[in-house]
Amino acid sequence: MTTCAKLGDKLMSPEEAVRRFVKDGDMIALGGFTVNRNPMVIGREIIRQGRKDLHLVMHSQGQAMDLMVGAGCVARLELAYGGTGRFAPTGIRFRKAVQSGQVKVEDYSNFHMSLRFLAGSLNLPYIPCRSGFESDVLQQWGFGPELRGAGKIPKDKAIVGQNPFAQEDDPVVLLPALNPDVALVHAQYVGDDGTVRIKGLTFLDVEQAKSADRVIVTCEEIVPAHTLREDPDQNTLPPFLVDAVVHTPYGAHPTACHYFYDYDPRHLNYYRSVAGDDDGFRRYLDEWVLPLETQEAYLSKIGAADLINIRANTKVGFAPGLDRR
Amino acid sequence: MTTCAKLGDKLMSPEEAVRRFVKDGDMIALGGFTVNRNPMVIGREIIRQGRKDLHLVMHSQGQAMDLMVGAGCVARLELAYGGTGRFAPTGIRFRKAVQSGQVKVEDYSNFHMSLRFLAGSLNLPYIPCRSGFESDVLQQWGFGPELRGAGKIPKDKAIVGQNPFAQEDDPVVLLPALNPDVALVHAQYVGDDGTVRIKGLTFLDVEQAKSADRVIVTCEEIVPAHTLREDPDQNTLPPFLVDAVVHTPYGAHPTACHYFYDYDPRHLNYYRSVAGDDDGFRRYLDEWVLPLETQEAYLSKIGAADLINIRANTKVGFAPGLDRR
Amino acid sequence: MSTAYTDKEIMALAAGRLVSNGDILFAGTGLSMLAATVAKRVHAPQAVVFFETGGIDPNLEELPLAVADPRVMTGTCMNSGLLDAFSLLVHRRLRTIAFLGAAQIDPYGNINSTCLGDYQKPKVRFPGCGGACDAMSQAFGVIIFMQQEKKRFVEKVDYLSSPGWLSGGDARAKAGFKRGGPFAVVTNQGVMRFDDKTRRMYLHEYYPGVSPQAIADNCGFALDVSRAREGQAPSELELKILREEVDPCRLILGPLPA
Amino acid sequence: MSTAYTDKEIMALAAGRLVSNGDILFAGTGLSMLAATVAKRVHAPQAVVFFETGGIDPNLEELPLAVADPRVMTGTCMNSGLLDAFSLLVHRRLRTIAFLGAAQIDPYGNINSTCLGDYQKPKVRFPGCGGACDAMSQAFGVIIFMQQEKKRFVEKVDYLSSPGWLSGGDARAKAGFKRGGPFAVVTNQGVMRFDDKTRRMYLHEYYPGVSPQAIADNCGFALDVSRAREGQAPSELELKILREEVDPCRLILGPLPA
Repeated sequence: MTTCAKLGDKLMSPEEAVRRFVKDGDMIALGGFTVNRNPMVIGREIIRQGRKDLHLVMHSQGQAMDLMVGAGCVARLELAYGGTGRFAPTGIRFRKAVQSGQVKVEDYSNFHMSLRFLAGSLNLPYIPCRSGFESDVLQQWGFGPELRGAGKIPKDKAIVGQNPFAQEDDPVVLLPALNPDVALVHAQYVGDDGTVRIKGLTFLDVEQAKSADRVIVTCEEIVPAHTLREDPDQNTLPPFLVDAVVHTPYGAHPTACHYFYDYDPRHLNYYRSVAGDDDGFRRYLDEWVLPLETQEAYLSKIGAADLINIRANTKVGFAPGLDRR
Repeated sequence: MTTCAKLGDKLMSPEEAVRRFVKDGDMIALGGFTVNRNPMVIGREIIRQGRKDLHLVMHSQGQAMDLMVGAGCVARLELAYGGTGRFAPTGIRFRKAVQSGQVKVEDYSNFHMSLRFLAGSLNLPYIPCRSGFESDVLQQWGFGPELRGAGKIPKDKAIVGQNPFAQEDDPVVLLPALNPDVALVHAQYVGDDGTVRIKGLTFLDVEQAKSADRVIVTCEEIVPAHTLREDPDQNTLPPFLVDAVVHTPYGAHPTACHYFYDYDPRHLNYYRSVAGDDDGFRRYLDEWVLPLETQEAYLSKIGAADLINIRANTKVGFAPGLDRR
Repeated sequence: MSTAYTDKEIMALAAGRLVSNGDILFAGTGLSMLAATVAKRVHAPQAVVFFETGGIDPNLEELPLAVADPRVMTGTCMNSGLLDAFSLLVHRRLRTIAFLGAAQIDPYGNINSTCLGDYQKPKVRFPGCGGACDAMSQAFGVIIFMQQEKKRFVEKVDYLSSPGWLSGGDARAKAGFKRGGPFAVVTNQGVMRFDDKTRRMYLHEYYPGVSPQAIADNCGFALDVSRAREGQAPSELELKILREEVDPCRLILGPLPA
Repeated sequence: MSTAYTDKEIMALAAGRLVSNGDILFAGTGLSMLAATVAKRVHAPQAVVFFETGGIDPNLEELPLAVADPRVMTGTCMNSGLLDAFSLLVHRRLRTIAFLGAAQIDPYGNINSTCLGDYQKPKVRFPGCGGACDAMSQAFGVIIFMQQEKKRFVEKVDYLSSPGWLSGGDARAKAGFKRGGPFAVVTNQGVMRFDDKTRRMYLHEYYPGVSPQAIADNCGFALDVSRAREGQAPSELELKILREEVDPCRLILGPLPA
């Protein structure tokens, strides 16, 4: 573990980050997208610490969401898409949990969720748009009246109103802002002052972090701040928005982290092969999550061959020629 | 003039860009901010071509706005701030034009204008916020009923409404989106495929460009596209949003362009010393704008000594030790 | 005689042919990625592919398996994020064409990618609408991929994830949409379009060797086949580019034809 | 005895003293830049300065003359844009303190930076509210710089650019504001604060050698001076840092004291 005077007590282990900043019942924004930059280390730690009744909010999430849902940490989700593309077009445990009624889901579109986080990040109470008129996304509400209007869940999922600036009929969809309790972000770099730099697509991580009450950032590397400040155009979040910095190489595995490693097709295929079965999934947790209390232990179990196999080519950012079948 | 096959007929002179893309009466979004990256070349060309009745929209603009207002090209402005900081805390010709009634002004705040362009860039019809309740910014309307509700001017400047998601009284300020006819952007780099890269602060140039019907980009350098595509995280606009690319070194002079040159205190002070007087301003136009039909001619008149004096240090991006009194 | 080809191959190519040079293509995973890429390489070199994750115009030397695949971030003209991607999708001045897939479709092109059965207690849950609802709402136009099956072409979708022409006629404009809507449905047997007036789906084209009646039989609602014509088989060039350049590892195309 | 100092020097220092370590400072041009910078160098090293243009925590080795000066873009932890800057200003969890100037102020801290006379046909036009309206609306707290003059401290501002405590009492909360408001007015003669209940301005501190009555005489409305105490003169260290490190060229400070 690197020690960084300027980071001070913001630098911590996954165990400390979850213990201090994630509570039962919290609304948690998951960064990344399907097979990329999932906050896997914090996700697994949340499972190990047995957090319950979580409310996940995201646009399109895959592996971290599926694992936490499968482990029974999650009671509610708001999302647009749950899956990992070709590896699991519908999240495996997500599907089972929804079908069995184990979780409540509120569906939105990706633009809807992006706008809701944007609104939260700018302290706008809500935001209008023109996506989804007369769709079931607006008309079917997954959260019943027992949930709506309490805590961070607004009384309405969405409202169809009128553009007050129009001189004729002009319907608009109004969406409530999101201000989650915690945002989880996995980044390539954090400076030893807390500055965050994400390389490749940022997805919606910036807006998610800004909209949240607390932010936990896991990262591949902690680097001298001056190396990030030499080109501040490329930085993503300022230090004072970050509550916890956790140094976790391969912290998004088995999802990808641009310029560091590709997604791990072998592990994702393995997960798909076992996770559909309740016992299989339980064995996955028993083997890959519960006993591996440190990222070092997790990576040792993954093994050097696998880690080298997915290592990113430093010029193109992924692993060219990786066997992805 | 560089020739670039992939840019094709998008690459053009300032004369052609204004002739083809700026019409009398157009609503024009000015990029940059007070003393930085003002679209000066296009501004001067608009004056030379005698465009009239323009409607300028911006957050905080300085030199380009002041020059166009002074030259009589502008009938209406929507803005939050008009000036160049210490060089002219209130824009010199802007002040005179407002006081004499030569232009109509609609005042907003910087956050208001930023949100209005943001809404335009995301095709949202309007956007709510919480800035300015009971201020004259909302209550005093500069555009009278003869202007409102026609063309791109909405019937209301702003509307105070209620957050429909709140369970108690929760006022919100609703602001109409902006979708100008043209956005003017000055950038450091354009790739020979049309990709735009702005270095340093981007201000609101991206949202302004995305919200506009047409986009004119002037740039310091046209560079091989592959050099920009090697680090696409740093790029600012994709080629297909750009209608005209104009290669104009020192194109923001006398305002600054990060990593290329600082603002020019000598020229800005000179401008202040002459522009307050109607004859003085007319002489400024006669000397610095009307006869100098090319950027080459303009730069020759500025002179090498001045250009070298303000040249940016390549590591810090401005001219350290520049005499800025 | 023509070369043998698979369902997926002809679907990718049939959809690709609908692209015009200069279109701005919003591609999802799977077939849509193939269609966009092959169109760009065959006849629409100025078309630009972008992904809702924010990758714009990647070189696509290797095929992405998800819209968040790192392969959509390399050689791009710009790496951004979801809001930037959606700002392009919904841009008033761009001809954005989206490729989408779905589990169910109705006669007016409304699609379901959310669930079968009741939403509150679904028999089968799918991933959700993702950006499809936004593409159907605000893109310039949409091309939908479907398997030609009765259970997928239904009178009424179990859940309307992404609005097409709604109840037909001018229902879409009345609902508040300013443009767009689906203009083609590409299946493993043919290509459907929507009547300009009623906005109801009709068979526009059947692939060589497929009968219009077979398609109607694989459709859960009455399908007008009176305007149908036979489409062209994939050319050797198209197949060559698809197989050798776009998906040489057959990650999405799957097995070669028998 | 203490060193001589100018009005601008004591204003910058008096405002700087109001900063707490760790505050996130929203600085404009001129005095506010000096106040933020000197606070950071004297007693609040963990304070962070940012600008509405998007420059966050620049090294400020040279003094910026405008918020868009390239000097706010160097050595920053992040270069962004207006929307990012405002996302910080209005952030619910950050203690953002803004420094503002104005042409007029009323007893409840409402300020005018737009015009004198009628808005439709102003006698004097100023630049406009810029980001001041947003800072007054949504920052955690605001510090205002004013020249102590009757024509500037007025019963009613000609144009209310940026809302302070409005008509006082709970008017601000009733109008819809969730937090913030001005908490100090720093002039060339002293520092005013606002009553916790009525929200009316009162004299909190007069600089050494200034009489409370002189301040009341330079105020266009009745100013409560009953709670005033004498403030501390600038220390030698403060003046040294301000003069030698913050603005050695006296670009904003202007001439040294006679």
